[in-house]
Amino acid sequence: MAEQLSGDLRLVGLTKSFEQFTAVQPTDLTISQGSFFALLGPSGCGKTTTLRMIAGLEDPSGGQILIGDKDITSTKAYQRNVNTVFQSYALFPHMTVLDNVAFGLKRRGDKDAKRKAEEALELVQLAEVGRKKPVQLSGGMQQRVALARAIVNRPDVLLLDEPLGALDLKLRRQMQIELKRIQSEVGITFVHVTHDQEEAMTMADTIAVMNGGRIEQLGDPATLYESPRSTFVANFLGQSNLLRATVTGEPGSDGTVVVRSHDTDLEVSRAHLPDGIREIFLGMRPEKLRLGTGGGPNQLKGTVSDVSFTGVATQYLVRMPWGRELTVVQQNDGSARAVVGENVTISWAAEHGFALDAHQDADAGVDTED
Amino acid sequence: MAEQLSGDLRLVGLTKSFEQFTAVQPTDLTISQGSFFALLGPSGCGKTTTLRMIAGLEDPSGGQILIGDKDITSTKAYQRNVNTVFQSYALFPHMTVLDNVAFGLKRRGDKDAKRKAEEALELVQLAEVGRKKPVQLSGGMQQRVALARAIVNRPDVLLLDEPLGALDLKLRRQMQIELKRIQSEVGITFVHVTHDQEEAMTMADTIAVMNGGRIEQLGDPATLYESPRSTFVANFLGQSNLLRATVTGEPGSDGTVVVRSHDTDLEVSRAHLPDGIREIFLGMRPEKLRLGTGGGPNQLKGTVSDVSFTGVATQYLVRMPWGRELTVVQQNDGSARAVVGENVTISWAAEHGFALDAHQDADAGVDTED
Amino acid sequence: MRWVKRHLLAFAALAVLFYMLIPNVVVAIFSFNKPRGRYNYQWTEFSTEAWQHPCGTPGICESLGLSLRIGITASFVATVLGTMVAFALGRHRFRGRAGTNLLVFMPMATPEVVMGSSLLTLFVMMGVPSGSEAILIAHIMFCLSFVVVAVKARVASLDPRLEEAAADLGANAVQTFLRVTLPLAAPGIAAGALLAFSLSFDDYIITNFNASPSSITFPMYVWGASTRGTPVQINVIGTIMFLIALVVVVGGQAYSSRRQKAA
Amino acid sequence: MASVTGTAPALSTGASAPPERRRSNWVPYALLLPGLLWLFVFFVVPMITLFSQSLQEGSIDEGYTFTGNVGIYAEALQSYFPQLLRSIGYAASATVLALLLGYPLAYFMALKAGRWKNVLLVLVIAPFFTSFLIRTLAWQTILSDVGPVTSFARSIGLTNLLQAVGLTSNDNLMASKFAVICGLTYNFLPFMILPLYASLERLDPRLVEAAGDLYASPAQGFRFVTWPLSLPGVVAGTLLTFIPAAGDFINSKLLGNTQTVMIGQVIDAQFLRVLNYPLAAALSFVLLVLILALVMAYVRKAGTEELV
Amino acid sequence: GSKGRSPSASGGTSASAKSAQDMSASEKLVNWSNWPEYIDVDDKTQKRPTLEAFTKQTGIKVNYTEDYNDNDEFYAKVRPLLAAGNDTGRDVWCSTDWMVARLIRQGYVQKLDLANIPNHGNVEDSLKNVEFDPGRVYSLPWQSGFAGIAYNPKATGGKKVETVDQLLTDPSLKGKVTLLSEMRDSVGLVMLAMGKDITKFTDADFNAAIDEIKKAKDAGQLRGFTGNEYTKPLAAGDIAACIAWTGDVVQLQAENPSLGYVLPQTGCTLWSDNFVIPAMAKHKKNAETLINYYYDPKVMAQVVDYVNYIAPVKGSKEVLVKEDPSVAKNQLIFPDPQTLSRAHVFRGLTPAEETKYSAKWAELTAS
Ligand SMILES: Nc1ncnc2c1ncn2[C@@H]1O[C@H](COP(=O)(O)OP(=O)(O)OP(=O)(O)O)[C@@H](O)[C@H]1O
Ligand SMILES: Nc1ncnc2c1ncn2[C@@H]1O[C@H](COP(=O)(O)OP(=O)(O)OP(=O)(O)O)[C@@H](O)[C@H]1O
Ligand SMILES: NCCCCNCCCN
Ligand SMILES: [Mg+2]
Ligand SMILES: [Mg+2]
Repeated sequence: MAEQLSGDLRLVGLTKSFEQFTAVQPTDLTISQGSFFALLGPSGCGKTTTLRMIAGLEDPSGGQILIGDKDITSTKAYQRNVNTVFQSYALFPHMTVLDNVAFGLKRRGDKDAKRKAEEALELVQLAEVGRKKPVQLSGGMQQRVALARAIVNRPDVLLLDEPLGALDLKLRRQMQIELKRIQSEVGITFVHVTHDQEEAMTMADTIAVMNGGRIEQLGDPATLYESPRSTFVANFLGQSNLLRATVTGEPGSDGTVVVRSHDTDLEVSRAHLPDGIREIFLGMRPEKLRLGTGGGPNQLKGTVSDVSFTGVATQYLVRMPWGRELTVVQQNDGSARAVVGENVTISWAAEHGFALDAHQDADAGVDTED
Repeated sequence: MAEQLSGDLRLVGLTKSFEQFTAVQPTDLTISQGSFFALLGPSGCGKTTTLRMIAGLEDPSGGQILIGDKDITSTKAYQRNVNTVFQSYALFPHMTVLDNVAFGLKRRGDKDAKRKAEEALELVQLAEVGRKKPVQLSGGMQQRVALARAIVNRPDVLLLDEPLGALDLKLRRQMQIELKRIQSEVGITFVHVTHDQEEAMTMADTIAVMNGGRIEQLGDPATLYESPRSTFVANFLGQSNLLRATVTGEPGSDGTVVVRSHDTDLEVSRAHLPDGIREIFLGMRPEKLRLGTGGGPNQLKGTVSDVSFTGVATQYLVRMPWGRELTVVQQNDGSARAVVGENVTISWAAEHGFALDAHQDADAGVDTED
Repeated sequence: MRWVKRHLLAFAALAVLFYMLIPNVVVAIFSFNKPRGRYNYQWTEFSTEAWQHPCGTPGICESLGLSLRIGITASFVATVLGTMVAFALGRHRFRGRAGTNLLVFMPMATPEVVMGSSLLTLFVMMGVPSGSEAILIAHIMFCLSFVVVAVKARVASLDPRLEEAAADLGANAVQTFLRVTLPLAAPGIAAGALLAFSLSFDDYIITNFNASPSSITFPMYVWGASTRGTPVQINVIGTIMFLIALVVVVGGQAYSSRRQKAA
Repeated sequence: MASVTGTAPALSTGASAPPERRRSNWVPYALLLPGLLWLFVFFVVPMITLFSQSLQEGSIDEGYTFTGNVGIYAEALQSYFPQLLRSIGYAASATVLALLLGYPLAYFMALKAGRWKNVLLVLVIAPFFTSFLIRTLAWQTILSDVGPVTSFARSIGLTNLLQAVGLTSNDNLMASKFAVICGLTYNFLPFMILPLYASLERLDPRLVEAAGDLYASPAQGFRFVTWPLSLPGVVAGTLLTFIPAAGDFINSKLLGNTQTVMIGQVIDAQFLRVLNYPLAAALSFVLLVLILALVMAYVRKAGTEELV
Repeated sequence: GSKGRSPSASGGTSASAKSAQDMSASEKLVNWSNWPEYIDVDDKTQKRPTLEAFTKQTGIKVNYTEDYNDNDEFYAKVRPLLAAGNDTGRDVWCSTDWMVARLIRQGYVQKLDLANIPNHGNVEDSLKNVEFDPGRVYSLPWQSGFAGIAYNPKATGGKKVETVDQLLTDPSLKGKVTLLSEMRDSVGLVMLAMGKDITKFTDADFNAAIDEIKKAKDAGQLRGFTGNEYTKPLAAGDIAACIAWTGDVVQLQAENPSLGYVLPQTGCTLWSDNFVIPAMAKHKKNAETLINYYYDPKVMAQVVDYVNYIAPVKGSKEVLVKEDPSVAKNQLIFPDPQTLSRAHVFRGLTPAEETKYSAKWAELTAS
């Protein structure tokens, strides 16, 4: 049991159905050893279920789970070299923090459990609270204890189920940094579930966006953000402005294609346009839009309907003549600000637009609440 | 009781001590009628205590509370024309949503309670759940019920104690927009407690930053953000880079003063330098710093030690020759990105720096956890 | 075999439940017996005679009536007094908490024989005659502690912020109590009252110490009858009470779950 | 009715002190007054009377006079030590048995029964309403020497086994140690199950999963997580079973023989047959103090501070 | 009660019983406590014919309660009330001889107004002048009977049980024997079996008998000491053999003819249970009317025909010879001199003896 049969984590056709309902569609996925992998998606999309199958807390309805070459599909939870940081922390309330952390080691008969547990607490900077009970700690501290309790076992894979979900923004940012640090120090595979896209983007090497039990898109954060392949990903991972448009021209020599939207000709990179599609959504990220004409060949005119200051940046809503509002984010770097009611021109570069098949719901992934 | 003696909310020397401990230092504050006021500060700084005194749930140890000209200091909670949206929602679990909302009106013998409650539920877009029990609603819906339950009474002042604290990021942003909308529709005074600075900045007309029972600074969001008057405010409200520096020159004709930090001459607007102080912290907001020389007269060289992509922007940590890291945020507007290990120059405009008295803790407000 | 192993716990649980219910089953079966002699210990013949005349034995329904009256009165008074104490303990800080807790706990830690006999000594000394008043006093006394404990558990878990919310919404102290506190504590109070009733209705030992010939409660009647041969009617009434309890409890459950689900 | 289980936290671990209220300070006292007065007049005063009774001497015919005769306690202990010991022994056995039987049922109800939960709960509570005398008399019928149960026990050799281990004295089941302990177990089982159920129902199943995730086998998960977290229920249940069982005499009277007499039976007889009031009172106090001492020691050991 | 004195105080010898205002005229009611299975019952209707007839005849309703299961137990129940000078709620009950002696001594029972009991002269001559109540001033017998040995062959495996020795030592009866908690019957039978004379025994004789019983108890021979509640388990077979009262067993034999009953060769006890009227009884006159009613030989015959005890009323045998000859012939009900010679009356005890012996007996039976 103690042998470290480490290797990539592989899910092969993994699926899970509850009575009437399929929570996880057959999924194939390889997560390379030592990487930080994030699973992102709206509530109920099957993230926790996937994690629980990997941990052995839920029996898959089909498919296999492998670590390296070893098939662990039918191994019992307590025999798997996988640990979980639960969203609820699930710290044992009747044990001290130290006993919580030493729990896994003791179950494996590790003679050195206490010392190792103390080291793990040091790693999460909680050496001094070992004697306390979990209730005596703040949420952030509890979260770190849960982390230490999992990490101390040096599992092949560490599963983190929204471990920061209950923390407030400031503490959350701090913990994100800490998690990254710990991952790079101990070098085990992290599978991190969250529905905070910013968290996923700052932390993960690879992100999988899940929707309705399927992985909708997989890739590194920047690729996913800059080139979403569905309206769902475009809306769920950050904000997007989507304009309905029709491809009117052929690719030009500069690698751009002309599309027509609301009686305006706009350009989009050929590379960002899926083949053989004429009806598209033209998408632009808010921070790619410029107020003014300096941004590129694409220009739209509108009226500022809302300005909101967020410190680092200011967010503008600009109403288009056809009624829809576009969101523009502009860094507060000292450049001039627009005011509500002002008529402005919005512009962007052709390579910053992306095109999506228009045969889907433009609002998918916008509102994640049901 | 039903008369609407509306007016500004005024706290005069309001203070609260618990046995050994003063939770709220004597505080003077005027919140003008119909404004959206945010109370911001770290955990334990006295925000809830202040709110509870205004609501009448806590007896002040000293001072007065007035609405308009009426002194309500010794009025009982149930006699005040003030309502609260509790952080925990505190919905009555044994009543339907509609009964919850109608509760306050019924206590005042309003004949029209039911109709008004239904209207209030419509306002928060929950008309269809009136018959349900609170447990059957999601967190976001419960929060809106709590809001409706308070608003329906048309109080002079509405107190909101971290009403969004328990929501996840996406839902939170949605609710912020809704709150703003409601406030502008009903036009009553909102006093909103939060420790999410971004929330405070996007929503409030005026922000008060509290620290250790005192209001440390008061003003509109942009002023507070751009011109913090203490390291605490600088660090708590957004991020700041603070450099220890000494004023070496006299104000130049262009309105700037030269200061020296780590053997480099830097410029700062005269307007941003408090009088008569020579030892200062020179502060710059991360988004005001540019990678490259284009940003202004102030230039520092360093090495990129970390790059993190957040979608809208990228955050760089740049290590200075003297070891400290500066944070730079750059909008992902298509401009070139730096990579880890790259030697870069950081520059910023003189008017974007602010100077603080160096006789304080540079890290005050950075870590809000105790 | 694996199936058996997987359901081992269920089997164990059902076996225990069987153990708990078997006497009731036997009582119910023998309620349809038609004993040959005066003793109902051996199955002889099926008959619904006792069911048709549940009061067909002298004294039985009088004693049942007395037990019900005492049970209802005692549980009512104990519930009122106990709820007040529980509110004080669960909602207030005051000097003498520990002493109060101890005073409430002691009757639960005192064997019934001791309680019954000490009360008898006191009543005799004070010239309180034995009889239903004495029984009532005793029942209220020992039910009180159980009510306190049941209600206190509930009251302590109430969120005090709900009461603040009520005040914030313009409810004065009385309204807050009636509209918020009381309804929220109601399940605990109901549980306490139910427990008190069942304890009072079922008590033999303490009752026996303080009863007079004109105050034969149902358990005393059963005891007396057992020395001479229990009439079938006792089984009938035992079974009826069991069924009533099932209906009351199931009904309560259904009611509260329907309220919870309320469209 | 899940709420009956409210008794559970009852004797359980320290509920945090309630928040300070802004009410005037007389309110709690006003709330306490009627209830505590009742308890004082009808519990404390009789206890004092009883205690004074134990220190009197005389005879039923001549009357009793207070002499401060503490010797009676020595006499009580000396004469009835075996019965005292036996009561504790039977009560302890019944408590352990009730725990062993009650735990699986409570566990099943709380965590595995799903929608059957309420039905089971009802079935546990409903027998309360059939007089427990009737039910104990039913045991007489069930275990009757000439009944099918005893015949069956004989045929599978159970009676021989019970006789061999000294739980019965002949080839019957009734009128034996065995029958008394079974009766006690049966009678107080609901008092064990309800608090256990209440504490197990509060158990977060995710903690058990977490233990499995941390390499604890199901047995270890129970040993290190489920069991310790259900301790408040175990403590409350064992107290609610042990205390009344130790003072009970109905079971030993109806199901036992002359070798199984418990202390409650002695006290009952001394009060209600023999009329040796001082001895009866002294025995009552010995029993009370013994139970209190055991409860205190147990509660301290189990780490529960606030009793109620 | 005065300080330091128990509520039980009072007593002393020959106190006189207090009487309450007699409500007999206004409340046509009498409260009678009696032993179980001690009155005639119509097995079909569960009604009590002689009682109903009494009510019809006199208009006096009878609250008949079978709560007298054992002398000591019943005494303990009423004593606190009597001692405090309270009404016991009963107007009349039937106590065994020695208990009547105690009640008279304590002043807890009232003198009968014989003017209200014209039939009192019907009492059997042998019972007219008893040691504890010379001239029957306080009491009149209700029924007499023997204590002998009963057994259920179903439970003994067909074996007869005819001696006290068998009861106490036969291993095949281990744990299936009960004795009576009534000291005079149990100890009496054992002393007789040991060859002692229970009309004039000594401390040593008494102690020897106690030791004998204790030995049996410690050996696990005894299932229990019972009041009148032995009847059901005896009939069911849960008790194999026991000391029992005649009438009870004769009644049981009607349903279980196989039940055995013997008056041991070594001797048996003879006793009577007697009507007494307690102090403070509210319906004394009605009680006396009731006693008078039962002292009518025809009524008594009807009772005896059912309960099968020995009638204390002259002329009842004659009635039964006509109506139910089988009963009239039963030696247990109308014993001939030969049977009677086997029966003995436990001698009266001085208060000191009574205290001493009861304590010993209690220590044995109540633990
Ligand atoms: N035991 C179960 N029985 C039936 N359905 C279940 C069960 N567990 C989960 N589901 C369903 O499976 C779906 C996926 O659930 P899962 O918990 O994996 O979602 P999630 O992505 O983790 O959501 P969240 O972000 O809210 O935690 C949901 O629709 C849920 O209702
Ligand atoms: N009833 C009380 N008795 C003693 N101290 C109290 C009491 N209530 C609050 N305090 C203390 O007063 C201080 C301010 O508390 P308060 O609840 O107002 O903080 P806050 O700003 O709302 O914090 P948070 O953001 O965590 O809600 C804290 O140090 C707290 O411990
Ligand atoms: N079933 C009536 C029994 C009456 C017995 N009387 C007891 C006399 C004791 N010597
Ligand atoms: Mg989840
Ligand atoms: Mg607060």
